[in-house]
Amino acid sequence: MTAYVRKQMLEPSPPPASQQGVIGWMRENLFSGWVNSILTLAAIYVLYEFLSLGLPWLWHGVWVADSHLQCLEIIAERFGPDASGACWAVIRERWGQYLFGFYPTEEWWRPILCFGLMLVALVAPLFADDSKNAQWIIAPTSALTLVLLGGAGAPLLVMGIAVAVFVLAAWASDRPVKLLVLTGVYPFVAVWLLWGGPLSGPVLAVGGFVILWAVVKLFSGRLGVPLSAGIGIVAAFLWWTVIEPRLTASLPHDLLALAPVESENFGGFLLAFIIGVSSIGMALPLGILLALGRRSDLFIVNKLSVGFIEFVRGVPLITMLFTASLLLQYFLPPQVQFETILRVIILVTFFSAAYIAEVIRGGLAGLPKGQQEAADALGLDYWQAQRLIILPQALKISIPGIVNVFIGLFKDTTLVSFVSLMDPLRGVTAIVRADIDWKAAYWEPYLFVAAIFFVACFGMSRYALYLEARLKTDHR
Amino acid sequence: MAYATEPPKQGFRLSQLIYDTRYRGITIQVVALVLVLLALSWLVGNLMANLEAKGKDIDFSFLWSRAGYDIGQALIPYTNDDNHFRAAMVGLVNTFVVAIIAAFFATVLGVLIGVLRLSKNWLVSRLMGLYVELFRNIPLVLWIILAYVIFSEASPEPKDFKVVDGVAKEEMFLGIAAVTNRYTTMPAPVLDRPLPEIAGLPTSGLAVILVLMASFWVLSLIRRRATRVQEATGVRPGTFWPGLAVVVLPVVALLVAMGFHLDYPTFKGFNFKGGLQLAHAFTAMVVSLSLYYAAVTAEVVRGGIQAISRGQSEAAFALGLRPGRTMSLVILPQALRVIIPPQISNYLSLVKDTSLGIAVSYLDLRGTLGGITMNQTGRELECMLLMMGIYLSISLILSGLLNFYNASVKLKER
Amino acid sequence: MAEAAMKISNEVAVQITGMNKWYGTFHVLRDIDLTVQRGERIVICGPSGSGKSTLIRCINRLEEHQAGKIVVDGTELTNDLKNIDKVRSEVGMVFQHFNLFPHLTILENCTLAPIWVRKVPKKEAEETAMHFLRKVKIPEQAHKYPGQLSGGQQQRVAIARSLCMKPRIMLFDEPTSALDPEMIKEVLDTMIELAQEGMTMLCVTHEMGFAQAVANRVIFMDKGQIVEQNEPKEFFNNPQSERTKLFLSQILGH
Amino acid sequence: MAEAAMKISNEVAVQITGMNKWYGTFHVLRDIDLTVQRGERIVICGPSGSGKSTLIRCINRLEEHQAGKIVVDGTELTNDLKNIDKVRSEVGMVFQHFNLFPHLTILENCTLAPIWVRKVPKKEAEETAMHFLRKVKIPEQAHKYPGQLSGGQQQRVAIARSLCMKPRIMLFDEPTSALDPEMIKEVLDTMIELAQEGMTMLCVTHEMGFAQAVANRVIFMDKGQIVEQNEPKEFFNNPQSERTKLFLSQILGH
Amino acid sequence: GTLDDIKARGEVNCGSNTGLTGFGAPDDKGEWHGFDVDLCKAVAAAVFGDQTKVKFVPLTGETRFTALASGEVDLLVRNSTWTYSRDTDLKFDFVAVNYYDGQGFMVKKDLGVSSAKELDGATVCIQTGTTTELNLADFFKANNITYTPVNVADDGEALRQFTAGACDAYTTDASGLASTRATLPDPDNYIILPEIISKEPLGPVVRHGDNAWGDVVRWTYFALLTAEEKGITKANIEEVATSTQDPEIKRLLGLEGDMGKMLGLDAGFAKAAIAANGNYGEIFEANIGMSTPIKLARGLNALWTQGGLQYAPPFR
Ligand SMILES: Nc1ncnc2c1ncn2[C@@H]1O[C@H](COP(=O)(O)OP(=O)(O)OP(=O)(O)O)[C@@H](O)[C@H]1O
Ligand SMILES: Nc1ncnc2c1ncn2[C@@H]1O[C@H](COP(=O)(O)OP(=O)(O)OP(=O)(O)O)[C@@H](O)[C@H]1O
Ligand SMILES: [Mg+2]
Ligand SMILES: [Mg+2]
Repeated sequence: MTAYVRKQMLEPSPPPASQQGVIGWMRENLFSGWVNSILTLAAIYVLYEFLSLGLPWLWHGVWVADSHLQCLEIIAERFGPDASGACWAVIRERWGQYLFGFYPTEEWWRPILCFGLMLVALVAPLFADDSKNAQWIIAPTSALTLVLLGGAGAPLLVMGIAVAVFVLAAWASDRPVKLLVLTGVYPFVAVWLLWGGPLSGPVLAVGGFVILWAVVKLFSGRLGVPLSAGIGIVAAFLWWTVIEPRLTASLPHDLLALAPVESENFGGFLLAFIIGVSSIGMALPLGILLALGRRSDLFIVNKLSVGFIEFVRGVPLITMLFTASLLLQYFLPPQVQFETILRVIILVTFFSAAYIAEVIRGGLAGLPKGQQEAADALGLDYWQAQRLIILPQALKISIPGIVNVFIGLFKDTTLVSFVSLMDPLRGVTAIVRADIDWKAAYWEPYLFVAAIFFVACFGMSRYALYLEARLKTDHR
Repeated sequence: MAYATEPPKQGFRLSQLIYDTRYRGITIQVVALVLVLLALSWLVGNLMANLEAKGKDIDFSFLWSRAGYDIGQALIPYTNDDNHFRAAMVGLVNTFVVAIIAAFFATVLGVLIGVLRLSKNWLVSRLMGLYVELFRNIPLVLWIILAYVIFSEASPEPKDFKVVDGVAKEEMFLGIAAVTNRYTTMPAPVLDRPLPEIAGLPTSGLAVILVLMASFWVLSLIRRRATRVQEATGVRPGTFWPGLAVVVLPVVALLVAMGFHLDYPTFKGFNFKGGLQLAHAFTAMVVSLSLYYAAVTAEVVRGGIQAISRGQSEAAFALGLRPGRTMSLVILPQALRVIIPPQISNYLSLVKDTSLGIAVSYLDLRGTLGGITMNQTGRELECMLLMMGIYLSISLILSGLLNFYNASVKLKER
Repeated sequence: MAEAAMKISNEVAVQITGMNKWYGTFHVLRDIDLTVQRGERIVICGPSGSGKSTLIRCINRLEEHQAGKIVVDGTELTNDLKNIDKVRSEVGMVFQHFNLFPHLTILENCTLAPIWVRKVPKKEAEETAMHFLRKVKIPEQAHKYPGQLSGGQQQRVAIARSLCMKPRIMLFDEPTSALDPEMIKEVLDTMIELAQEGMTMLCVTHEMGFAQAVANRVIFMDKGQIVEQNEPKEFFNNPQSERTKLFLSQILGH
Repeated sequence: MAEAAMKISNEVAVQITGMNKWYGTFHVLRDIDLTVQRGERIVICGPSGSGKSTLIRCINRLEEHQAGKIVVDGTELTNDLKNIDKVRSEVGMVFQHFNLFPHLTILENCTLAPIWVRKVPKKEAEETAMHFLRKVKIPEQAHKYPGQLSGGQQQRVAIARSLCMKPRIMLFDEPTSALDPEMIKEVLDTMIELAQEGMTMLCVTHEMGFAQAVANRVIFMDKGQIVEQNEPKEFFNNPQSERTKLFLSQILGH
Repeated sequence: GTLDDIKARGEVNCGSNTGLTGFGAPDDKGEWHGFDVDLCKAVAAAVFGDQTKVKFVPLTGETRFTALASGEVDLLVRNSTWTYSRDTDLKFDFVAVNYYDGQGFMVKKDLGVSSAKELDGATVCIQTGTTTELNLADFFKANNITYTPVNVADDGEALRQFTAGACDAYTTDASGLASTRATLPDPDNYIILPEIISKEPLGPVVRHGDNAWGDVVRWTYFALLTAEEKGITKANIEEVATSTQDPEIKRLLGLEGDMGKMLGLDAGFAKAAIAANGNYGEIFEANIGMSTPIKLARGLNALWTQGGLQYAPPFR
């Protein structure tokens, strides 16, 4: 055995030629071994087939025409009689309906502002401790919203208010938690913006929640949270059903009023977003309760939660929607009537609550048992422990899952067309095609809608992935 | 007062209902139960009042009256003289047929795509990634409608397959199948000497299934014997060819005995005659559900394989195991534990999503019981209840399976 | 260490009589009788699974006992939630795995319970918290999150967190067994300091040095029973029961 | 330990000449020349990223080399699958993270490869397995699952599993670096015993005590090259190269 | 009753077709137009004096009756056939027949078929949840020939299928066939077969048992008919109102007696209804008549005075 000492350190040398450059890359990644080579060739063939089918059609697309027939004429004229091509003119003519349904054109700025504010309002819960990304969201959102608002011809006053809100948000974004106030009032502002009417409507509606909060605050010390919450809900209900209508009646109707917009004018992606966002928003508290119920060792509470969750998850959404639109009326007193869209939102809320409950249950299960024990040992009661210790952590773990539920739900909003709402996929398309001019436009609307769905869902799922990755490394 | 020698015994106080851990749980539960019951009774009360006001009742006897409508795709004997119950059953069978076929293709495709997505081939893995993202991020209904439109808009008419002067405008696929804008035609399995039907049951099909089950039982015997031989001598006798023979031969024999042959579609007159003609609603459902759930399955498969750390296969290689054996003895048994539970949930969603057949008027359970029957009889409550009940039973059975599986494969840990 | 500094009063802090506990049919604690005077420092040791943790978890009702009586600071632990709340706010507990709240800063960890349970104004709670953080020698970490601290620091925060509730009795369940050797000392030092100030302590630990230094009494448990208890010196040098001898030979031989 | 018991024959077990390996364009192993005699026990050390793992993984072709020659036990490693199989069944390997198969019992872990690769009857395989499990001192765990064992026990099972294939050469890649201190010893004891029986071993480790006790040769690698090799005594007491000195001062100073 | 609910609510909920050109469909502004739709507007005008106080709920063949039964809509005006079982078993009231129709078949000319009886073995597109489905089954059974149904959800989809060649024949009410055919780019390539295989009296539907509301709809409709009979049009109604001497017209327009009160409406209810979109004939001509792309002749739907079946009881 020999001792050995290297005298001269070797410098790294480049790999053999066969491993370098484009050729090396291709050998490594495309043609390593005959199986891979065959796969590569097959993939190229498939790609070629798809592109040769689709590309000319896209390439021959016509953007300006008055009817589908005219489209066909233009294509025949430009590319020869046998050429086929897309007639994007239908989208150009009708994009407004795909986005907003029959929402009055001059009021488009309202949903736009609503959407911009929503993103800002979401910053606080989603990026609570990540001010850099919060700013990244707020800046482009504000800019884009303002541009769109200008494009939609929003009144100057509105532009001013929007600018003020965004500046405020940007200022607060170093500690996004500060924006939670915005998150809290957003739902009411959104309802007011979208449906219109006097400002007193949402303000008075908030009153109910304030009462609920006050009652819980007052009595929870003596009666425990569930009981005081029950009393609070009754009180709030009284407010909404008895006091609020009287107050509304006594207030002037045009106090800071926006032109009212009827629900049946809502359509397209606006409708999809309203249903998706409000259902998820309302499903969150319900889902939390269900998840806690499912983990509870109180027999009846547990079984009720499990029963509800399993029932909802076992039945197709479409039957729930049918129930919402056709049968709900049977279960309500005859004088109570509310709009299909509201009913759909309620049923979809139940639906998503069940799924969210399962996601949150996963989050709760991911917490070490010690957290609950430590809270107990410090003398926190059950609801304090849940609110201060358990849920903040469990919810954080659950956000990616919740985003995924939202994506699923957002896609499922297309099903509301089966209960006669104007969803972007079938509802609006049916209306567009009821127009004799566009009767023959089959592909373009579908592709257009598909593209928007893809962009939105893909973006959101990437966001969920990013969150998941961040949570994983987030040992801190 | 003079007798107070021992501390006063505490009687039951009302406040104990809230402050005593023993009673508090009960209090909460009773309150919850009462609230739920109140809500339920309110709903049921409203229902009764509403039904009363409308002069309706809840009555399931409509199920036994004549349906009167036709169903294009009926796999169990059905005519419009049969009752609504039978129509519902036809729908249920249609639901299952689509679900099972789609689940089969989704599984096969999904596994393939999931594995290819992990391929070292850059192009292939990118393509598969694109496929998965494309399908997952666009609503399923849209895929169903698109598939339907493609079938009916982008395919040739049947008469294009007519041979004129030795040439046809369109060629049939391998000469036996064709997609036309009316239907998809393919060879149909036909039995010349089928077994007699008993009580409306397709006995011939059942016989085939029974024989298959018996064959698989024999196969498992062969495998067990092989394992015994291997344990004794170390060498495992080949099981592939005998196994194949055992599985294939009896079924083939039975089919031959029943006079099985394929009936090929041929073009006669203006249309294809013979063979199977599948309606577009059906093919569109199968195709889109298969492709969509293939994407979902692929993600599950990829996750499952990736969850088994590279160390496992390296350890197996280091022990001298070949890649094939490594897969079957080390990776798959572990990956399956990760894959199967979410996959069962996927199957569950798939079954539920067959109800989207409404988009193309596919007459599944929702289309018959929850569609035409509901509409013709005006029994919307009853039909909805039945439909929910059926879907719920399916889902409970599947999740029962899931729990059973989870319990049986749980890894033992400290 | 000045033994004189640690004085024991005659007041009873914890009184356990005839206490029994079962997990299902498994009898974990059998006929436990134990009286702890105010100011006493008791170390509990024994083989794994002997019920040490269960015993001290019963004292603040993290576990429910099924027979016998536990009186803490004059309050009997029954099913009455008010009593339980009272006891828990009198008794601090430190766990093996610290169980700090990872989503709150150190300071927030320490002020949470005073604010929500004791209803102390935030400002005051923070002052108290800083006081105790200074005491455990990590005031400068107050605005960090638990994940940014070492194990030893985390355990000291856990102790400070308990102290902020101004407990009259402290329970420790193997406070050092999840720590790297170099960190054990910092935590033990903190505990010793606490002992010197006269805090009533029940401590499950196998750190025999600690037991010898500060304990008034060492309790040896096995199979859910108290097998032997004695002053530390006597206990270590002159164990009476066979089991104790065996146990001591094992842990000291290590 | 009896140095005499470990004899080195003149047979060559592993012969590596002019071996080079790249990851993409990154040159991990540069001109490696190494001859291992049968019965030799070689310890490989070096800073992180220096290519130690890659080197021993090349020896049983878990990684492919791109230039040079590796001959193991007379079989050259080429793309020929038969050769690779042959080499792999002669060479055992123990990983840092054990890589036991969690779905199989300890016994099944140990019999899997003998049954399927060596075609040994099950009974015989189980006897062999029990033999080696006894040797690593955990026969009583045979019917448990890996998840139920401690880290040290798992690593010993991993060693036993390799031994069941009756390899002529054993490779170890940092076998103790994922273990708690108290468990390191049990694993090292097992390895020392193995060394004493004359097994040819290549071991990547930073346990310098182990190197001094059993190694014939210590190899120091840096930047993908063998910088220095020597007998352990010489290597530790009298390192030649600057780099070695620096490295040793770091790990021994620890 | 329903009428009170409607008054309290401030608008009539009308169940309409999801989109059948000429009968009921929204335009690109979301305004609803069509033969059926105008009847609804007339009812709204009768109740509120304002034809815009109406909300249209688009309903498919499958959902329409459930929607009506559950109270979702007050009135269904969506070419629904009056049948025995719908009237009795489904518990609805068909208050009138605003369109006399019959089920027919449309085929492509090059199929070479001239009678429905030659459709043996044909594939037939059909909307689910309609009476046509049942008639079709009966017709083929009676003639001892076979067919394959292709079920579709609505008219638009049926048209797409049919033109794409997915079915040999499309069957629905003859009026629907005509309207559909009219919108095709090449209507001449399609023929409507001569057989009318059923009677399809189409009319507005309300729930059973609420006769007050039923009467409102019924007499609004009759008011439109009477107006045509008496030559009252949207254009001349004001003038007629001031100049007329005909006592029935006076009663109709609320100038005499209190007919409105008997229904629970204003005296001028009929006037408002007629003023909304004109009389029956005007509505017909404006939406589906010969001057529109749909080009339907009055046929059976002419007034009884002109050899048709439309006949309004007297306003007295
Ligand atoms: N929740 C439980 N359900 C059932 N058995 C339990 C439970 N918790 C603990 N045990 C059992 O009770 C016995 C006593 O547990 P305990 O944790 O008190 O022991 P210990 O003395 O603290 O042991 P260690 O030194 O390992 O912490 C053990 O046998 C344990 O397995
Ligand atoms: N699959 C791979 N692809 C690209 N680079 C790799 C790969 N595996 C290892 N490397 C790189 O090769 C170099 C040598 O890796 P190797 O694992 O052999 O080092 P090591 O000496 O074992 O280090 P350690 O002590 O950290 O285990 C490292 O810089 C590593 O980053
Ligand atoms: Mg313990
Ligand atoms: Mg390494």
